[in-house]
Amino acid sequence: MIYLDNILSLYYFQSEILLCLGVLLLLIVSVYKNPSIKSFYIILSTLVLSLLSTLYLIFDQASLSTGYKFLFLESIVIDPYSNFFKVIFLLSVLMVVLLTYNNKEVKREDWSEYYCLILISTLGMFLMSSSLNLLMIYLAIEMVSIPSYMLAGFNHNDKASNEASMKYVLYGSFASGLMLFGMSWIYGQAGSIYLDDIGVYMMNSTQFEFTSLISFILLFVGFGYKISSAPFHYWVPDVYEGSPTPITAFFAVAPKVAGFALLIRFLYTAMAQLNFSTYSIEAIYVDWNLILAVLSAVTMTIGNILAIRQSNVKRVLAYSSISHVGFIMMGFAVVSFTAVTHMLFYIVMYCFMTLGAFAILILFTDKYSFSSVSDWNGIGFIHPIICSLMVLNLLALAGLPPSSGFVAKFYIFATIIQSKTYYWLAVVAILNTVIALYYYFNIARAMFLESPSERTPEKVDYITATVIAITSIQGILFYVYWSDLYNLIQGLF
Amino acid sequence: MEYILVYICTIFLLPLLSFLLQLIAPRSLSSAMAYLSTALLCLSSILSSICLYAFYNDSSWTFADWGIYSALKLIEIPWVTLPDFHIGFGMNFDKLAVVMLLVVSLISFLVHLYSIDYMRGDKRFSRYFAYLGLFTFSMNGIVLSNNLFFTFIFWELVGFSSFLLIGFWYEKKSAGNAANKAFLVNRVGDIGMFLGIMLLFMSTGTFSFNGIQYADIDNGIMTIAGLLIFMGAVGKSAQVPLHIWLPDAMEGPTPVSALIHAATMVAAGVYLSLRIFPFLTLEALHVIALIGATTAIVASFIATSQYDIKKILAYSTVSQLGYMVCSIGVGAYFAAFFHLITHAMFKACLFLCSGSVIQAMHHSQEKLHDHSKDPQDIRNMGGLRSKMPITFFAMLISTLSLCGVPLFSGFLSKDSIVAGAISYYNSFHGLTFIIPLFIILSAALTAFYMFRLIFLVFFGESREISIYSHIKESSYYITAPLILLSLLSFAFIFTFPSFNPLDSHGWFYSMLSTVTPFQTLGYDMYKVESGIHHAHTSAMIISITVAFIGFLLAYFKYYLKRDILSLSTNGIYIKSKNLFRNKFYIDEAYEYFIISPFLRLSKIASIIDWNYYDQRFIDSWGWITIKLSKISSALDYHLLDQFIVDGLARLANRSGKELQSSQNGVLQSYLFSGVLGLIILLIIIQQLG
Amino acid sequence: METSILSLLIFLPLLGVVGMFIAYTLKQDDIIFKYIALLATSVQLLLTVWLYFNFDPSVALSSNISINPVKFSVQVPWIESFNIQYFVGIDGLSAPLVFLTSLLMFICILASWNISKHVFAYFALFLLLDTGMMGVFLSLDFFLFYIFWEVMLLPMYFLIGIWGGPERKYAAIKFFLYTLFGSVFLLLGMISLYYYSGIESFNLIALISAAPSISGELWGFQVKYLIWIALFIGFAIKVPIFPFHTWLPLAHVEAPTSISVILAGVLLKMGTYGLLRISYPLLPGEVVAFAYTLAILGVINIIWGATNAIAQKDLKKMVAYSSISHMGYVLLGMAAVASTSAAGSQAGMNGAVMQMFNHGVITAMLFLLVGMLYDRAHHRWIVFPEDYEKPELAGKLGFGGVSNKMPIYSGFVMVAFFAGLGLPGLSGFISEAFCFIGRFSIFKFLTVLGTLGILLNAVYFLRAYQRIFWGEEGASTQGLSEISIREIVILSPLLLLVVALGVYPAPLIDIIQPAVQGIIDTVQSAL
Amino acid sequence: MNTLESYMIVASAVFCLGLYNVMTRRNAVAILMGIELILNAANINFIAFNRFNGTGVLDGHVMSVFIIALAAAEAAVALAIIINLYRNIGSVDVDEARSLRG
Repeated sequence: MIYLDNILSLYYFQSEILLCLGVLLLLIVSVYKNPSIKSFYIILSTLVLSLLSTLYLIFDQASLSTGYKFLFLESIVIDPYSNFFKVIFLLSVLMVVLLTYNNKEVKREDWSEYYCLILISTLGMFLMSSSLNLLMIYLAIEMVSIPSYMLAGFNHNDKASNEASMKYVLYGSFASGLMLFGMSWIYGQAGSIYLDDIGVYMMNSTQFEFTSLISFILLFVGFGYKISSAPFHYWVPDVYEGSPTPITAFFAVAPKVAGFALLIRFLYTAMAQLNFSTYSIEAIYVDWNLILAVLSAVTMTIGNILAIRQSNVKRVLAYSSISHVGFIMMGFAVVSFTAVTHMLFYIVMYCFMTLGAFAILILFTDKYSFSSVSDWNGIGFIHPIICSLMVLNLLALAGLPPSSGFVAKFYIFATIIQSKTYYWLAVVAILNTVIALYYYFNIARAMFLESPSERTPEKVDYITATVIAITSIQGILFYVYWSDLYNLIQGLF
Repeated sequence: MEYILVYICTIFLLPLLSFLLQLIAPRSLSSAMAYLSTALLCLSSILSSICLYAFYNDSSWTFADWGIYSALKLIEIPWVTLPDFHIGFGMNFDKLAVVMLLVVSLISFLVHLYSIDYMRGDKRFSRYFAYLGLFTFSMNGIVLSNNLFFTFIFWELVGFSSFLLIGFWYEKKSAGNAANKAFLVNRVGDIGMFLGIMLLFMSTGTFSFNGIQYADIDNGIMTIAGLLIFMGAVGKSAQVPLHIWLPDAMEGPTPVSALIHAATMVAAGVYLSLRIFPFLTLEALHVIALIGATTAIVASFIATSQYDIKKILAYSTVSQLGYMVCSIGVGAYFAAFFHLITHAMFKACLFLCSGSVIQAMHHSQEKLHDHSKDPQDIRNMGGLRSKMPITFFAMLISTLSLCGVPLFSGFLSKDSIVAGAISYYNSFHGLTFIIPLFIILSAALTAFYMFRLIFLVFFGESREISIYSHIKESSYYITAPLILLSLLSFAFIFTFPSFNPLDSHGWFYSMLSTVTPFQTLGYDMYKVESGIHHAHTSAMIISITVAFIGFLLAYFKYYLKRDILSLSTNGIYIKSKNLFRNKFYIDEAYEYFIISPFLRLSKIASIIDWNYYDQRFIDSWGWITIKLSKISSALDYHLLDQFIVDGLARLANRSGKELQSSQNGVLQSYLFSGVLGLIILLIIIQQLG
Repeated sequence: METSILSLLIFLPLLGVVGMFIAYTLKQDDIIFKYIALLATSVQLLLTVWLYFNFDPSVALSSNISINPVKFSVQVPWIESFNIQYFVGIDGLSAPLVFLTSLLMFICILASWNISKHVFAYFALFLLLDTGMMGVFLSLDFFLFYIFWEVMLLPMYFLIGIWGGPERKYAAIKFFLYTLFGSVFLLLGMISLYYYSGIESFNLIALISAAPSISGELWGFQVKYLIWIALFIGFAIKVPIFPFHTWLPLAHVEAPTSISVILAGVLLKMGTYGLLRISYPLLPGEVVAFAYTLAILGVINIIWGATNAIAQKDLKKMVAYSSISHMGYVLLGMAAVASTSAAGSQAGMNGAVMQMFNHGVITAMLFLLVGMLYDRAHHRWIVFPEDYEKPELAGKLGFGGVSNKMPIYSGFVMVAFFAGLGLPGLSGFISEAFCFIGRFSIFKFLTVLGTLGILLNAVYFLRAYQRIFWGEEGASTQGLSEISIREIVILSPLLLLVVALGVYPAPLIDIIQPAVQGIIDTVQSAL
Repeated sequence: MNTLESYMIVASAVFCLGLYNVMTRRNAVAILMGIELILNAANINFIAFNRFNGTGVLDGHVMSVFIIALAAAEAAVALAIIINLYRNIGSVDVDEARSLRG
């Protein structure tokens, strides 16, 4: 364990600093006459640079004895876990940025501030993945949320977008308020805002305390709203539908993942006692695994059942993202390192397949202004290759071979069954898989089985095509061979 | 004597050869092919007579010291070989088989010959001969097979070829129906037979006749198994209650009826019973005797009131088969087999005669271009004696033989059966008197309806002058078999060198007796035999007298046209006549009680399966679950796993609607339900934690 | 060759797909796709024939032998972290089905030669399907097995959904959901085996020895029993066993001819194959405990399938129900494994495996024939209903007297029908008889019930034959023309198989017997 | 009178008021104010806990300072959005804004 003071910390804080620089540059650029292309290149280079620096840090750490750096008086940790998430954030944000290049929903003249906001929330996610005390957690969450509110309402004059942002901001700040109240109580009991102190306090608190339960629940409201788990998922569909599609893609992936990063860290440091020498869990406080098991069942079921009745594809994907959150949360039912590994694996796959689906959705929304499923009729034989890739992504989302989604689901099921408890959760989950298939394949049906409506095939630009290719091909890639990725994730802690 | 072996295989395979040749032959060669297969069958019948001769000459009445016989027994082609389960096709070449073989190939040959002319000009000429070949082949298979499994296989094949031949003129709907009926009714019997075979196999571990015969099995099982296998015989030999298919089977060409439905295939049932006779128990034999006797009497009653010439012969066949079965039942084993052979000859002859008559009628109608009259209805005939003498004499001879008139083959076999029945009564007394009663009564009836036929067809003056005028004798292809077969219906063919073939010195009896174990499960054959000896004279007298009575009745009623005792006005007489004409309403009963209910059932089943089970059932479950899900939304998902996919989908869809209302776009309600969820969560955890 | 042939068998169709894709990008003419597909399948067929001659049936994979057991088998680690292997092998149980698959694929490619709609997609999906089926029959690693098992769903969905009949969309999604519902249970069972068996491996051979030692309870049941149930549901839906059968008639009727052929000929067999390959050796105790239920289900399948078939007006639907009924025989035979008499169990099990093969051939023939009739008459009503959706055909009469118009065709149909109703001398009989004999040795009464099926099968086949091929010529018969040379070429190998195996089944039995014996020994060790 | 309990009671009271406000008011700005109340309840708690059973460290105070700052930021964004909403639908009643649903 290496504790660093503020100055020394800056070295390990370099990727975040790069992001900050990017933000500043973008702000500066925004005063120029037409900043669009410039700002695009700026954010691109910023992301790439900070990705490089993160990778550099990873390998640098690997050379050092231990992977843990505690920066800024233990409020932030730089460890393989957080670095891993940072890479995910950067990659997915990169994808989103590339997707917006040829997209008309976000006007070119607004690019500078748009990218600015995205960068800020990326920075927030970085902090979410690596913060160690309640203050930092709160700051990080807000840092992600506030730009998201603005992004949701990015098209000022679009009613839907505006309404979405209104709902988002009110719901979000309400949730964070509740979370803060919970935090205050936890602080009151533990007398400290540091997660490990809280953990220690929890360990010593002998009898089951209702207050600590309440405060945990209140705290969970904040996290739950970020990862959009039931019963705090209500904002998701409206916001996703309202906001511009690339931003929806962004919401669907990055903040959720950040939320999970934070939740996992919080639960495993403050709410459970680990033993890193034997890689085992000593104790769990306030039975959060049970709570989350119930919540995951509810979440995935609500998400799936509601998705069936949707006609708007964006909404379908929104609900499907909710149900996927439910699936990921299955991992919380079992408290073990394998469980975490499998959750992270699922999260990675989820990012890729959701991005893939959204990429294609963005493409078609842009070219043919699709909204409802019936618009997709017969598109399959106009863009055969892209639509086959879409089918691949749908398979992945439904969790069937041949796709990476199946592997992810397989691991989650494996987690449950390995624990030899919570079989009911497994049963609920498999039934949900069946339901899910139905609405995913509504889209496939529309694409290939319905009679084609006459359309003039549009040209697909190269950037979008590349993104689609990258995000979709992994569906096969990680299906054929995923061993190394698995080992990498296993090595994180 | 090794050549015997070669001969047997040749006899066995020649019909198959003819079948294959006919299949591949081009249409242009069809007539030549017909001659060819006739020649093949001729060859095989010659060979089989040589085999028979070899047996006959064999001084020691058994082949025990005769290497070739055991050699033949040893031939077994392995067919299916599992570690503990083995089936092979072996030949059971004993005297029973060789005699049967001769009968089959001889009659088959004659029918081939006959058909060349009879079927000339039919558009499926070569197909017809192919089917005949297939039939003969599988019949030989039944005769030769040494185990029950292969017997069953050929059994089914025989049924199949008979199906093909009955439905040969399938443009007629009636033909198609008859074919299906025959196949299905036979299937019913075959199921029983198959079950019996399985039962025997499970209790003895073998399929072969010898193996089963010498295995010691519990009497009860043996009875059941025996009766089950006999069910097969009931099906094939058209015994009550499965006799319904045989009269309809007359839809096929007449030579086919002669070959399959009079001489050989229907006799296969009897042959099978003879084969399994050694291990039939006493109880089984009682049942068999009863069934046989009932069949004999019922069929002959029906025959008295039919007008279709072939139907009459068909019912007489049924009743004669009843005779044979009954005589097996009463233990007169050899009598049964003997009657099988004699019956094969004269009944084939009768059918071929009827065929020649029908053809004559048909041709004359052709000339007149009027097809209003049914050429098979005896009411349209009459006085044909002078027009077609050969046919008449052949028919007369075989009729006499059928009625059991002395000097004709029928006399020997029939009266030995009667004797057997009587001796059976003597040994068991009590209710068993109905067996001889039925037998004798049906003997009288036989004489009656046969002479009714003769008088109506050949005597008196014709009722259809126009048709009558164009009638003429058939060609030699047709008459030659008639002559030969009628010769074979004379007694002396069977009786040289020693007079009565049925006493223990008669060649026939001794020939068979060597292959029959005298000590069967049920019977002491010595007892039966001696009983027959004693009953012999009385049986002779009785059968002759009853036959004569029957003849007299027919003579008065149909030749002199006298209304004896003014019967025709008698109410009971009329009623019973209707009953007989409608065949005791058996077909109707089947139709009413079994077939139509089942078809209705199957319709209902299909509706249940699709409209209800697949579509409704699921709906209802979906509906129920919506109600449940309203009660508690979080915890009833376990129920889902009882559901079928549709149900899942519908359910999901419905509850989607329910939940959708919560997503009503009002922010307040979102916040509120968030907090509500929080509280619910707390409560749940309070319960669980 | 020795080591690569199985992988070649599996991935050859994929190569074909790749080739097609290249041709597609080169904007080639449609015909080229057909030829590529034909090439791939014919090479595959040749390979299987080669396999048949160089194949040593004496080793049974099921018997408890070393991990790398037989000729041709390949075992390489795939995902070390989860101990998943690429493990393929062939034994007497899978060999006939592999042969059947490649033969039927070849035939179906020929049969679907006049496809004109989206040719590339059709044949590509078809070959993908081929890969899936081959994989299922050849893989000896449960994970691998499951993956191939699921891979088949997708092509099937599109093949039914795009090229199917009027109800095709409903049929496709129904088939998909139904089978998925089954296979998720399969997934649960698979993972449970992995963890409960204690060896943390999917290797089926290794599991044979490990799985029986599974202990533990869940919801008051033996875990082993629950695993069996889960696997059973998964396989039962494919077979399909009675309560799960309703997807079959719909899918078969809506699917295009060659798809129905594959569905009925191969896919149904995968259910029973899965039971024999996985459930039987791994959970012998449960098999014995479950045998009676299996027998009952078998009888229900036979009777229910046949009873429904009798009522059908649509010939294809009738054939579909008939295959439900025929799969019942397989279940009968499989139930006989618990029989105490050695002869009985052997007869039953061998009969079951034979029936899998024979029914594959026969039903393929039936569906092909129905398809040919449909191509000519554009309907396939046995009895023509008044309420027929096509108005221009309404009121018209149905078939009748077809055998005058198409003698060769009706000859084929007669053979197929009589093979279907189990006529001796044709392949159907011997396997059905064996199933009965085997089952009779243990469940007397149920067998007596089951024999009713012999009669019922005869009833609907004969009725259909009489109505369509006999009698006076119906209105629909007028336009019919005799089948072409191509169609005869398609049919004759199947006909040959039916007759040859009916007359002398030994070649088939000698292959399957040792493998089946292995299974029997494993299961009966739990008796 | 100067005990932790009293402060906690006050905080809880404020929290409940805020909650009630958020639940009941239709006016977006009012809802925002309710949220502010909740945040302030949290602030009170932090200060009180820090004062009574805190160690020497001023975590609670720091926390509350940050909360105040962020609340301001959040309010700014929220108000901007609400104004925009008013410009679009001519009202700040959240029930008016229900075009996204289902």
